[in-house]
Amino acid sequence: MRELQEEAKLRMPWQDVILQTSVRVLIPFIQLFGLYVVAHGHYSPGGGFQGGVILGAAIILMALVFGLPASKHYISENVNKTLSITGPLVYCGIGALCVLFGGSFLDYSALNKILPLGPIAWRSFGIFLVELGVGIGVMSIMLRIYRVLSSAGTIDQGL
Amino acid sequence: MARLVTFFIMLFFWVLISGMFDAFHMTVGALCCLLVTIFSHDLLFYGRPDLSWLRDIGKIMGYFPWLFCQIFLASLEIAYIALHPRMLDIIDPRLVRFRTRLRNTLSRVTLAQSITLTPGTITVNMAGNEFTVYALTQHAAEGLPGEMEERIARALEGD
Amino acid sequence: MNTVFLIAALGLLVSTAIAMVRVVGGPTVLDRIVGVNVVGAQTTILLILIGYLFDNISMFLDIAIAYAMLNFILAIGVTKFFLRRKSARGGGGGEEH
Amino acid sequence: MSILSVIVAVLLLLGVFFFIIGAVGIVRFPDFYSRLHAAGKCDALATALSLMAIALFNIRDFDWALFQSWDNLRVSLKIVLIILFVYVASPAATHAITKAAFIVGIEPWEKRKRNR
Repeated sequence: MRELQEEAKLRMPWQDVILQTSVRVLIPFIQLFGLYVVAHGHYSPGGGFQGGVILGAAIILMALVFGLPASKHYISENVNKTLSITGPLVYCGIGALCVLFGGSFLDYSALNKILPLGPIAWRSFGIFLVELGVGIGVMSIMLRIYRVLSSAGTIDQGL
Repeated sequence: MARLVTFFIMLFFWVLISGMFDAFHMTVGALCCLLVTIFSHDLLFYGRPDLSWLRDIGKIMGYFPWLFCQIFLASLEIAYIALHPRMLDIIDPRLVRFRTRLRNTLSRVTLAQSITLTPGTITVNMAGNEFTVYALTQHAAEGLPGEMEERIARALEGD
Repeated sequence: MNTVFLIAALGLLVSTAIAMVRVVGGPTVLDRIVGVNVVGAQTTILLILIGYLFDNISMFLDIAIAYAMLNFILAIGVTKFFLRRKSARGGGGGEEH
Repeated sequence: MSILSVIVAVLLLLGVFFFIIGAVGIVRFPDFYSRLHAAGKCDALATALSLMAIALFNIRDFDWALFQSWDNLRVSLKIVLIILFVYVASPAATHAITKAAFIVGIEPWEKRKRNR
């Protein structure tokens, strides 16, 4: 019993082959499900925030199982920063664009003047774009919070 | 090649979970599948860029019903133990170590997961080809690795 | 058929209540994790049954899938956190607490 | 009441029965590792049985000849996907918890300790 414990500790307790193989198969499906929740926000429960949480959770799962360096190889800090700026920017940009074209903030039917699809189609499409922005923002900021908290500020090793 | 296969698997999955076939949702779906493919194709087919997994999936489908049957029988045994008034006399927990003759990682992980799924035994550690298994009763400990290993070897390694 | 679903949902609630004993009174943190995991698995089924009772299956199914996924991630995350905290306390050397 | 309803009811109640067994197991078993036996596995089986029952019930008015009501079939396949997900994820989580307990050093209950 005792030496078995020592042996289990010695052989990289963080790197577990069983867990890694299972998670490797699961992550693409979790990501696709997160994207599905973002894309179908106006028909089913969910939307930008929930889908963003699932997308972020997929990458957090990766960071938990493969270690933080591997997840940094997957989405680097710079890309993450860019994404976390892009998300709110898309949201505010759509809103501001509506103001520019003569509507009120986030009044998507004003966008009809860019490309005449009809106000109803633009409302649906505008909600989708805004939710995309929210999703990207939530994903990257969740990932950022996890990275900072799990490594006590220095983003190198992680949990 | 791996990218193409991943894309079509993801597309199938998207059609299954989405259920909306208008042009907008299919376009979004194709874009999402492309995104997941670009990011995660090396996760799903790590180290196996050829098509050998297709044959494996077909073979492992024949293994699942047997596994499910085993799980059901063993669960009944656990139910008997859990509801027995003098439970402490029946159970006899012990650690078992054994070596497997399975060669590649995927089949070893399949064996480990099957052992964990079968009630009465849990895989504690897997280092190389050496398994450490925690068995609840003597009867469960004697049944290791036994027929399960043979079936996995037949399904995944073709011998 | 609704009656059967109702009975099954009530049975699930009973088993959730039993599993909660382990969550509340588990001697170690890992016991509580196991309890929470069991409660999560039961909640997945309960959500789908509620979906049938409310005649809105496709909506509750999405919630159930998300719940199952987050349940899995929660188990692994809490386990890793506990492992790290315990090893840091048990004589890790120069690591900060 | 067709034969399908009976099968669905039996599968569903069997699943709930195994859920209750798992819950009773994690309360009654003496140590951490044997609690995992009850928790991780009875739950996987119970989830599979209940979800199978629901998937079967969902295609009750599916017409195989005309291939109508595609939506019901899709929902059933989605439920099958949950089963597959649970069967990959649940043992992995159980294994992670077991290994963590093993490394932290929770002592297993042994028979001879009690006899001493």
